Amino acid sequence: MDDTGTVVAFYMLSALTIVSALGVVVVRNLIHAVVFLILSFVGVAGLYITLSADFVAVTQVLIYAGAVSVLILFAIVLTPTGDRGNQETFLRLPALLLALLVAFTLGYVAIDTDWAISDREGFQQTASTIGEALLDKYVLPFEIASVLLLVAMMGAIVLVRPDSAMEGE
Amino acid sequence: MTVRAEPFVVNLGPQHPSTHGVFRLRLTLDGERIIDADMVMGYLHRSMEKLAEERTYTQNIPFTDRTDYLAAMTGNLAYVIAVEQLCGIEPPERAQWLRTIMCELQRIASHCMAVGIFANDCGAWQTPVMHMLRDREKVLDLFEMACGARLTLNYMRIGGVSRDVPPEFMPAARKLIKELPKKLNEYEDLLLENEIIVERSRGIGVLTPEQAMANSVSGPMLRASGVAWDIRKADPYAAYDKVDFDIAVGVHGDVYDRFVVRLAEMRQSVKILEQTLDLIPDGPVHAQLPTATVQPIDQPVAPLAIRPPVGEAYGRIESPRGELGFYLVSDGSPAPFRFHIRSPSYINLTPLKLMSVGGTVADAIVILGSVDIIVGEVDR
Amino acid sequence: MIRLAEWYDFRDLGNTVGSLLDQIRDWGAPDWVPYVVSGLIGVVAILLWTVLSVLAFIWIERRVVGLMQNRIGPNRVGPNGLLQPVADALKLLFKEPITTREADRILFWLAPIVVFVPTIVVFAVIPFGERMVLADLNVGVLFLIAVGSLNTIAIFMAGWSSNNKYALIGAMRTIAMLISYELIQVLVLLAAVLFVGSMRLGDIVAWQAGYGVWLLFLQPLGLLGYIVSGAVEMNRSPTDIAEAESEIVAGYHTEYGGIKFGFFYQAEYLAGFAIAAVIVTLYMGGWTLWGVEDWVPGWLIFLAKLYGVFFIYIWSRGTLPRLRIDQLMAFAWKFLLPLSLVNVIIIGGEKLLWQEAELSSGEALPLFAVVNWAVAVVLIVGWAWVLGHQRPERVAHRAVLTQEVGAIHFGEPAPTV
Amino acid sequence: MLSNGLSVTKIITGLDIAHRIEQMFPAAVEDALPEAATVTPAQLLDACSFLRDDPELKFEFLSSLTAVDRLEYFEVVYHLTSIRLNQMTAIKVKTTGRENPRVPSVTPIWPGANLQEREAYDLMGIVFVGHPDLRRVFLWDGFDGWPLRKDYLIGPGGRFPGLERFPGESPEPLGGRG
Repeated sequence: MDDTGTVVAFYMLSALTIVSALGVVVVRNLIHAVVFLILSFVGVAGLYITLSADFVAVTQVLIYAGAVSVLILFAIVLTPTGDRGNQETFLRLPALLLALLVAFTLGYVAIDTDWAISDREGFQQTASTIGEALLDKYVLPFEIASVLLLVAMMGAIVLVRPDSAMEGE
Repeated sequence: MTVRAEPFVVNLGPQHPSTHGVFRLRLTLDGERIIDADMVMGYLHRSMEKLAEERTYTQNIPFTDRTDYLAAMTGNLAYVIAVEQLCGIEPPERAQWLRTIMCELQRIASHCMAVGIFANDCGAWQTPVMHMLRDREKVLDLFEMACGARLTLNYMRIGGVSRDVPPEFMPAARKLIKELPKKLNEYEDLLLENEIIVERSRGIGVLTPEQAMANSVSGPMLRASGVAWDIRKADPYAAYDKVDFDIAVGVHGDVYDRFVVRLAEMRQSVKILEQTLDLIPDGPVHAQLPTATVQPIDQPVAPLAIRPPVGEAYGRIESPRGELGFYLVSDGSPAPFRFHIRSPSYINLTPLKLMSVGGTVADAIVILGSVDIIVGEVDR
Repeated sequence: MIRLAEWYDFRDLGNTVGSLLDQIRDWGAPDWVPYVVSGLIGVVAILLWTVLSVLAFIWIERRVVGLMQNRIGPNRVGPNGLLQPVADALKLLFKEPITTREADRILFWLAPIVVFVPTIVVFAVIPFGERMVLADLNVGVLFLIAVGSLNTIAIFMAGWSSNNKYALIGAMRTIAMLISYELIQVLVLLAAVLFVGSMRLGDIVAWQAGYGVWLLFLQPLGLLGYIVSGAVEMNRSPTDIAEAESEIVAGYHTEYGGIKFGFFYQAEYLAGFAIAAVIVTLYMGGWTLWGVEDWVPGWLIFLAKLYGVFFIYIWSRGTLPRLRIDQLMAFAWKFLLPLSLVNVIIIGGEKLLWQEAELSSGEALPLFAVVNWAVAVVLIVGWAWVLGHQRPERVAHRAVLTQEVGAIHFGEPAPTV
Repeated sequence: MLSNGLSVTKIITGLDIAHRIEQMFPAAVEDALPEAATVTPAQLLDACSFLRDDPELKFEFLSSLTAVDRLEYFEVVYHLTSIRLNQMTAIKVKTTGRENPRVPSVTPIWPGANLQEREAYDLMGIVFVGHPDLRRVFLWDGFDGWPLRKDYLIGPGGRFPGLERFPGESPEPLGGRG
């Protein structure tokens, strides 16, 4: 039963993810595109669940569907020309080519690789395992990523800071 | 580089929960900041000034109920005072005291609404206004006793008041003013120190005294800006020269002070009422009118048919909203040649743009609430 | 500590359902049948409960607020107006579902449905009783936050698709608010999870029952942060900024009518119940009550606590005015955020102390409770003072009384209250 | 001063105020009656600044501004109050004829005239030169006519609207416009 359920769920979620990802590219209305993007994120979260990665799945929903997409919405609404939607651009063909190239590469790698099946048990507590990995084994990359994000945040603040505030202080 | 949102225009009104009627405010916004405010009025314009030119002086009294419909007594009084100035009529003593009583009751009722609705505009979900309506109802009960109506009272007459109050009026009024201070304490406890109201209204919509005077702002708004100007004190009419009361004045000129001044004025009104109920003399309530010039053929002398001499008069009183003035020009005919209402609601709106630009939408609502407009009086 | 009980042990309805499932297994049904049946029972039970509770609380709220506002409230439909919510629901059902011409039709129709889903999904992880939980996830607490964040999207969809300026302002306000307060929520829940050591809601309840102490006594700052951010999330005064009636008419659902509005309305109540349920579970011991749950059904205890917490929100709605959006954001970023951070640090330190110093729970927990309450009081008062709470220009005052006509008192010190 | 020490507003009559204005601007006063002094439109702004700024007058508060249709001409009436000195006066300005009445705007002196002048323009059709935002205020843009003028919607037989005598009163004129 378990296998069938997982397989059915996998195909449904994959279909959802791929269709909504296509929707992001195809639809003209930017807001609709973001809604599709959110749907695609949720689909990916579902895929994580089928992999028993519950922590990652919930984090995916929290960070991507709940926060990142909201920031995108914010950006669209606050941009004066935000309501113009997806326009035709001359970059259409190069983008298509690039996308096909990436898809081909990924597909080739996926098919060509000899995937090993792990024989160890699934994690009972994924959260604590991830936490230990991040703060123990991979603490340096983790810290570097945090510093990078901090720098990016400060850069953004400096960029959007009104000129008057700089003069005033 | 400054990030700016696209300026966009929001219409507050004419149908909007907190424009106090059919008033429309066009706000140009940058995000939530107001960069321009434009008032659009006239949705309730009933052309009263033109209508009044077609009616006799007495027939015009009901119009004055329907300008400021939350303070009909003061509207009546301002008009009859202007006509009395025009004709040189002196109302009898008891009528003067009754006018004082009625005006102060009306002030309490009107300020109840003003403060309650202001709290509503701050977002207090109906609770303060419901409590205040309870006390306003009691005042309206008194009015019903005195003249049979609750809202459009039509109580004042040229040369006095329409009739004396019934004997049960005075005990009822005494009972009311005895319990009012307790209610006022309650309101002050609920609202005055309310952290959110203080935060929402302090430093918002500030008018300096110079700005307030230059913009012809009057009433609690002018007093909130620190100017001790109250026509009851400065130019006493009715019996205000015989009672003791203080002018309540704010010191910051912001929305909070307007609200504080209104609460303090309710207390002063109670103080005035306590004195008037003790001091009111007996006697007639209506002066004999100079009806000699009026001789309708085939009819007995109509006592209220007034034909004032040629001339003009500007009668003004302190209505709950400010200086309510009536400018009348008579050409000797039974109808006013020109009937102009100097309505405080309308003129207090003059500095609205000055006050609200730079604030947020939420501020604009609170500022509009603090002006305490009655659209019937704005549009007339 | 799972009680093996008979099906008629209604102290935990999970027993009844469990017996039923065993019965099904005995009939020889395949494995997935009891699995699906238990899911269906849970879903139906939750839906039924939420709908009934919402209907009841519409009536209760209106009557209670009526009492607070010294008026009667609905009293015409049915005895004491009890059927008023039913009448309201029927009215909403029969109303024409108007879609404005310039609206984005798809999103406009989708939004009420989308707003409904996350609010009701929250209840899947809430333990109503020991065995009465639909899906006791490992990451329950995180799930709560994640699902709560999806609300934002639905509200934005509603506001944007209405093509109405009030709705758009309301949507923008909602997003700005929710993003800020989600942070607070994460931090205060982090402190709770850190101390208990599990993200599973059942474990948190069991922890509180095991030590006989509610987290409310140990983490007052966390409770404060969660109550406030909960109020923000459920859009009730003093934080009903997104649908501020006196400013932007009804915010994001200005253009909605009929049953579409009904969905928003119900979702709002459900969000309220969800917040109350989380507060009860995390901070007030869930379905346990120091042994009383052995005699009284735990789910009744849970519901009583939940309604009690929800009553606080009704009360605040009937009492408080509304904050301005920038003030609410300042409250989040300048006040609650530093406090929650300090809270996390203190709680972390205490957890460490407890483990390293090998204190017994009888020694550690009372000590932590006293320390945390003292710290909370000091921090709240002190931080408010630092932020200028008592600055003269922010203190309430009274009017100056004068007899002198024409004098100008602007800028004088005013008599304080 | 009243007997109990209360003040009353001192009314500065039109004659007095005319005298004061004439001392400063000899040609400014057209006419003076006890009710109000009539100022020439050309020197209205000078006279008003003087009234506002003079330390003995200090009329910084424009109580009321309105227009009256006097059939041959229009007049604009300004009621002024001095809050600090508690006194009051009135001045007027006459337009020449009924066609295209123009009066300088006093908004630079009293910003409070803004809405009141708009109202007078809206209902009486008086153009206030120099007003920052002279638009219709109560009536909609494009409204035909100026409704408070006496000749707006003249009745049959050239009758002006208005009540000339009481109903049933003798038809002989008793004064007034009849």
